[in-house]
Amino acid sequence: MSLSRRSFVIERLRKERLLSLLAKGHRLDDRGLLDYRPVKIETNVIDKAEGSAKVDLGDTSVIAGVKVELDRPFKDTPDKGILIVNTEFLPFASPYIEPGPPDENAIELARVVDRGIRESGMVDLSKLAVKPGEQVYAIFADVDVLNIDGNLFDATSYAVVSALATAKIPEYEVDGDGTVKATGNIVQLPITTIPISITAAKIGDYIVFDPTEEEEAVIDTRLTIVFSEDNTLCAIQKGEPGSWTPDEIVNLIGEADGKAREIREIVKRSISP
Amino acid sequence: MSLSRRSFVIERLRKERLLSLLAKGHRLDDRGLLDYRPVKIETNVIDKAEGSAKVDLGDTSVIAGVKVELDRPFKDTPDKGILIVNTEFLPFASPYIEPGPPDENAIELARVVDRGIRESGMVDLSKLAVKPGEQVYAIFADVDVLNIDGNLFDATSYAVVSALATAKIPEYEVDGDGTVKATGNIVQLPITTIPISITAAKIGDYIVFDPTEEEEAVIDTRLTIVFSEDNTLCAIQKGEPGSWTPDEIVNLIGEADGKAREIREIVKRSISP
Amino acid sequence: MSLSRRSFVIERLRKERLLSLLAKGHRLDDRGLLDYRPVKIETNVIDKAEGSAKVDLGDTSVIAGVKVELDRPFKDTPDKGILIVNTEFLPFASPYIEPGPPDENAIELARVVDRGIRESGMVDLSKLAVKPGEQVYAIFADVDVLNIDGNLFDATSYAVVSALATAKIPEYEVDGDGTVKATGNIVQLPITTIPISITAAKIGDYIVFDPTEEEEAVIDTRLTIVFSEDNTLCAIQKGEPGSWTPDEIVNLIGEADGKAREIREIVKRSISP
Amino acid sequence: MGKLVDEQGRRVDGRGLNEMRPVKIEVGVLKNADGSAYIEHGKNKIIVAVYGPKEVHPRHLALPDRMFIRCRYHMSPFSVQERKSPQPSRREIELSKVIREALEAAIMIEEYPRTALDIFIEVLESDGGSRGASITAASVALANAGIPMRDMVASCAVGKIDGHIVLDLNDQEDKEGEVDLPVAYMPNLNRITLLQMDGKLLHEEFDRALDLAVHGCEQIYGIQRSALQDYYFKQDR
Amino acid sequence: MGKLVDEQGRRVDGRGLNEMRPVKIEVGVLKNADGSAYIEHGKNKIIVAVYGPKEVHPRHLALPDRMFIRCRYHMSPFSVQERKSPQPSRREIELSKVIREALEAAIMIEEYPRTALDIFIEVLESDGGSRGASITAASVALANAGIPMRDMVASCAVGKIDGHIVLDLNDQEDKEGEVDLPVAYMPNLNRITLLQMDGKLLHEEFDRALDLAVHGCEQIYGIQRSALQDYYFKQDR
Amino acid sequence: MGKLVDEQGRRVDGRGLNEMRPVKIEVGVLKNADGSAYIEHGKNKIIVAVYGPKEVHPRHLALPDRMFIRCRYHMSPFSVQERKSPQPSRREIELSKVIREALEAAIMIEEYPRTALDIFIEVLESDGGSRGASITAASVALANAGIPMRDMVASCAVGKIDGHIVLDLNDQEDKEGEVDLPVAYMPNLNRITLLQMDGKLLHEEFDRALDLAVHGCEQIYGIQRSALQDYYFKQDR
Repeated sequence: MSLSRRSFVIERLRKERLLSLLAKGHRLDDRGLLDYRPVKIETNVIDKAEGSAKVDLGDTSVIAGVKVELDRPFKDTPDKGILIVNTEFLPFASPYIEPGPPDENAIELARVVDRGIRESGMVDLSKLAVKPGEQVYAIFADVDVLNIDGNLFDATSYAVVSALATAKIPEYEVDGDGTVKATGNIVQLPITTIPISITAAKIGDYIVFDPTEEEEAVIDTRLTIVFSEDNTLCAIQKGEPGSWTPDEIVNLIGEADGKAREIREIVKRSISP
Repeated sequence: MSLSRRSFVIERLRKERLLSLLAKGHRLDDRGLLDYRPVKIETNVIDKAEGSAKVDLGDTSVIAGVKVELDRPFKDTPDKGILIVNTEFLPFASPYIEPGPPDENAIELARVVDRGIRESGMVDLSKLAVKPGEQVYAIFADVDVLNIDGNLFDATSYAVVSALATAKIPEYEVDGDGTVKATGNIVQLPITTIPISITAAKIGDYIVFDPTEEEEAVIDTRLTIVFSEDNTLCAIQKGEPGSWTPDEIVNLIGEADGKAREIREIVKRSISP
Repeated sequence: MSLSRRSFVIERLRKERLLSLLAKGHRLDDRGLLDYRPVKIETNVIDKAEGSAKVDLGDTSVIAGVKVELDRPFKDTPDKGILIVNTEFLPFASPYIEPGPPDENAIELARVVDRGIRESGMVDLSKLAVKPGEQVYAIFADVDVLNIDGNLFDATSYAVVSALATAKIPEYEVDGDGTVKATGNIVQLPITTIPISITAAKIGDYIVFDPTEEEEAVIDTRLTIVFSEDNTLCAIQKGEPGSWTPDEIVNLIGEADGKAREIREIVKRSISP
Repeated sequence: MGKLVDEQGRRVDGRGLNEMRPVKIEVGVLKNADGSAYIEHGKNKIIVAVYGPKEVHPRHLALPDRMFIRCRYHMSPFSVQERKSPQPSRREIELSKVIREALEAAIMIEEYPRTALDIFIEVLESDGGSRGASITAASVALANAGIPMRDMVASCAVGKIDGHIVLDLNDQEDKEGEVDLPVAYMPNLNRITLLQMDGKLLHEEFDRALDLAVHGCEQIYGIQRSALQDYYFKQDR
Repeated sequence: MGKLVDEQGRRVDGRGLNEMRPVKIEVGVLKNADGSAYIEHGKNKIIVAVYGPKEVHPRHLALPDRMFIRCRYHMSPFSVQERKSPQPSRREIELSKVIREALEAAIMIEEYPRTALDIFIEVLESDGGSRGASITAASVALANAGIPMRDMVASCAVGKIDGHIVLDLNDQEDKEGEVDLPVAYMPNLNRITLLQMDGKLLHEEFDRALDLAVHGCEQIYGIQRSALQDYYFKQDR
Repeated sequence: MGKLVDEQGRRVDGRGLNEMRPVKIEVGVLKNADGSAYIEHGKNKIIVAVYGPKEVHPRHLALPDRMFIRCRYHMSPFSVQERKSPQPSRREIELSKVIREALEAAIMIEEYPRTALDIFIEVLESDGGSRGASITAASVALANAGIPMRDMVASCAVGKIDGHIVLDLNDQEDKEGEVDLPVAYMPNLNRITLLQMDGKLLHEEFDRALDLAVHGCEQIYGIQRSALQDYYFKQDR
């Protein structure tokens, strides 16, 4: 599925209106420039998935499901489990979606969400090699984008993080004779941290957090930053044509860090048993 | 290959003409409403296939070829052979065919024909596990649709049934040390019954059997019923928009059962050695 | 990638102009009818490839890279290595290229170049079965077409021949216990001959060698002949609609043989260490 | 293979032979779609959304005398026991076709010539009878989108397990039972718009099964109506 | 590898060196196509059908000064020893191109500008020389469709086996022999429209082989003419 | 894992922490393209070619207020240690997007409404930092094609290896190091047009790294200018 383009005249009028609002410190939905929309997270929504979470970020709605299989490890990481993030824009998620395989937007989304989680070390993949070199856990985190109203990066990241953090997987052990078998126990994934993605957008000279679809249609540029719990940045992705000064970026990261701490509390509350 | 659409004005005129004929108990080709066109079956037409049959149902013409290989069984049926039906609308079969992979019509055709044969138990797949869990017969029944003049479901079903019933396959056995090898004998497939597909269509208030292409272009709805030899129905598929009352269906099945017995005699005669 | 079509009016005017030149024994670039453009070959241009060569034939420019892996042999040649030639028209090679997988032109190009090399016996594949039936060398010769100005068959053939002739591959041996391992030595491929491809085109009644893009746009027909070093022809491919008399072909092969000997000297000089 | 029906006529999940699993329908669950519905039928969890009537792209697909209806039935990778590839399978392509035909029978397609209507079905979690639940929910989503219809289409399956004709097969019954017979039905018009069967039935068994299916669809129709009433009257919009 | 030619110059199927396999052509075998032909050449069984001249879709492919010719050479899954995937292979794509070019040389493409012609070739059973048999049959199908042509195109292969130049290789000779050299030829115009070769030939051998191929094509031409005459005169239509 | 930085602050290839690999740019290397450049940055060998401004096909993709820019970043099968399939990978699709966005920021797209511009990047040999080298060369190719730009875009990466923030990672450092942080920068406008990161950095480390990247880009800019001057003035055209 891919996103097609929209009307340009309407975009231009909307941008003017938005800029005049921003000049007064307002947004179209009355939020402050650095406010997030309400974040609503429901976990364990799909019984057949080992982990799952539905995230509503305003009217943006995504659902992540985690499936776990045993598989051969990748050649270059024989002693690590496998984590694969895949996203699909469901065709009903927006009137602007075109049929077909994931386009560059869906692929970028999946890869950026994957990097934030992978680089934070959230899931300790080195603990997921059941029989190193031969059988490891392969974790598929599939995301269905249900309704698009902007800021898919953050909503998708929160959904995958929540689904992984609440997943329950079968435990395996290696027999004396080297065969892999289920112990019958159900265990949690080895989770070490809760990474939080924060996305900002620049419209004219204004910077806003958590842009809606209406805002994204007119933004100049975007920056997504993922924060780990140990005071580090673990992934960044600039998006859209448009540019940032180095100073803007340095300042923005400071602001975003604070916001990440707020959101992390919401996520943690939602995933606690 | 897929079928594209045709002229609507012509369809409407044709439907009016057809309805006035049906009111008098006639069809465009002078058949009675419940008559089939001549069924012509030739078997063993392709030397390189283990089984083959060409079926002409009026001007509808299809050819089925059966190839047999050894393969690993499906995970959930380790002690059964594999049967796969695949259909291709050859691009010359009709002026309305568009290039490309099998479309929904070709896929539905293959799946409905497959279901009728599979559910009837025609081929006893439990006898086709050469070495259960490891090596089983995989039977590919590929169908080329050569010329389209309506009622592909029945023509295709008769062709696959005839090709399977007359197929000759190499016999395999398992050695003392567990290796699978050919005995050198050529044997028949384990055939238990001859399922017969009957297709009816409703045009206005009239029900006809074995619709031609001209009739299919204007029918309201269609029903394909597959009968096994033991007085059972083994598959049904309603097709096309349009609808049936429950009573219509119950009555139709009675009529179709009689017709199936007639056609089964024709098929049996064609496949007897 | 595929080539799209060009303007017809311009083609017709160009053909008239070209024919009047040919009548005087000239071509658009001042060559004689049977002259080749300068052939420039650079080898070992890609460090990460086991062999590589960039060929410029006038403004036609291609680069071939050879990668070597161990792989299972093909079923019907268990005691031979594998050679696969693949060509890609890079999208910048011409303004007339359309995006997508290799089209019939790229596939024909790869297959004709492959046949010339394979049938000449240039690479002795029987010496490339490290462990017959189990592990053999698989040689991938990938060609990027960088800039198209006619006669891709010859340019591509020279590039693949030069890359193969200069490739250095790791040597493997089979242990006492049957495992395949690298000896640490780097060796040459077993090269037995240098096949040379010669391409002629007919425009009206004139025959030219090494046609440019401008000429190819208006030719009637084409003939590519590959010569081995032992006075044999080893591959032929007629191309384009249009036709040859048997006598034209017999005469042409005589002329082309002489030209092949000239070009072979250039290739040999370029690949000598 | 366990026994699917015990001596008391109880099924593996405790239901009687003619008893339906719990069904819950929510209307208008997606913001962007023109109409939508969410259904839980047993463990099936399915979202259906409708876009249209709208312009047809590419234009040559437009039909001069009626609406052009497209339908996609799709299963999420996590909807089944073993992860499913997101590419549409042959089964999904066939079901998209028969579901579209089952719904088209009810839609007044002649009222919107040269327009298109998209019906998107996403199975988030799959249990026995997902095609029926999809049709049931799609019919509600069409109503929510304001598409004029001759009747609602209600759908459920019947089947044969351990020799009994029963209503509404769950996953285990579907896999281990003898016959699956999904039906879609327009209750006010008394018309069947989808009928498929696989497995073996005597004629007399088929007649009973069809009758039971029609009764099941009538129950489903009641649930569809309640869901729409709750949405339009309780929410007062 | 058995010997392909014995001391008496007999080949594995009993033929002499310059002897063709039996060839049988039927005209007008498909109802829907504008023209069609069925050929059995040795064990090759091939249907060719032609649609056209007709409108070009999409329109931008139309050629202002001539007919646009498309050709598909395709092998059925059951046509070969090991089942073939229905997806077109690289070999099928190349053969579609060279066959199209071999036929286009004979078609009066300039008489139908802005139209399209489709030539569809289906190999139901494959033996050595299937491309030649396809061209032979396609030429007859084009005549059956009433497409104006400068000449018939007749085609067969020659080859080298056990050191002998021979006519019309069968499957075994093709696989185990040294050279395969398919030729297509317009007999009245004395012009070659397809020429391919793989394997090694001395110049003198090539000249002899080409000469033998031309004679083979002339025989094929006779069979094409008889088939058309039988169809048009005996059937009196 | 070997140590990537020794006691003297030397890296595996002998460079200092803030030292760039050798960079060589050639302008106008392809005849058919409207503009082109070839770059060797370390062992990266990359050709970039530009076609445009030109008509948009299909037309509905044309933008009424600006140029429509397409970008393809592609790696040759032989460009990496293990042969790469020619089909574009998910990584190549993402890089095509971020590179396009990094360049579009500099192009005066509003000057050519309803036109298209194609930027084709082919990585013939790949080392660490291929996306940066691609952007650097693409910017030169755009200049060579005469596309009006607000500024050049220069690009390189910084990273963290063995705890040190260093400039311009090579292949080994990229694979075995802790952080990769590619940056594209418009030197005259002081603006960042590409920024990606993976790996973990403290805020203070990030600030230093970004600063080092900007300095690296300024060096690259000097090389871009020299290459263009050499081409336009020394070659006198």
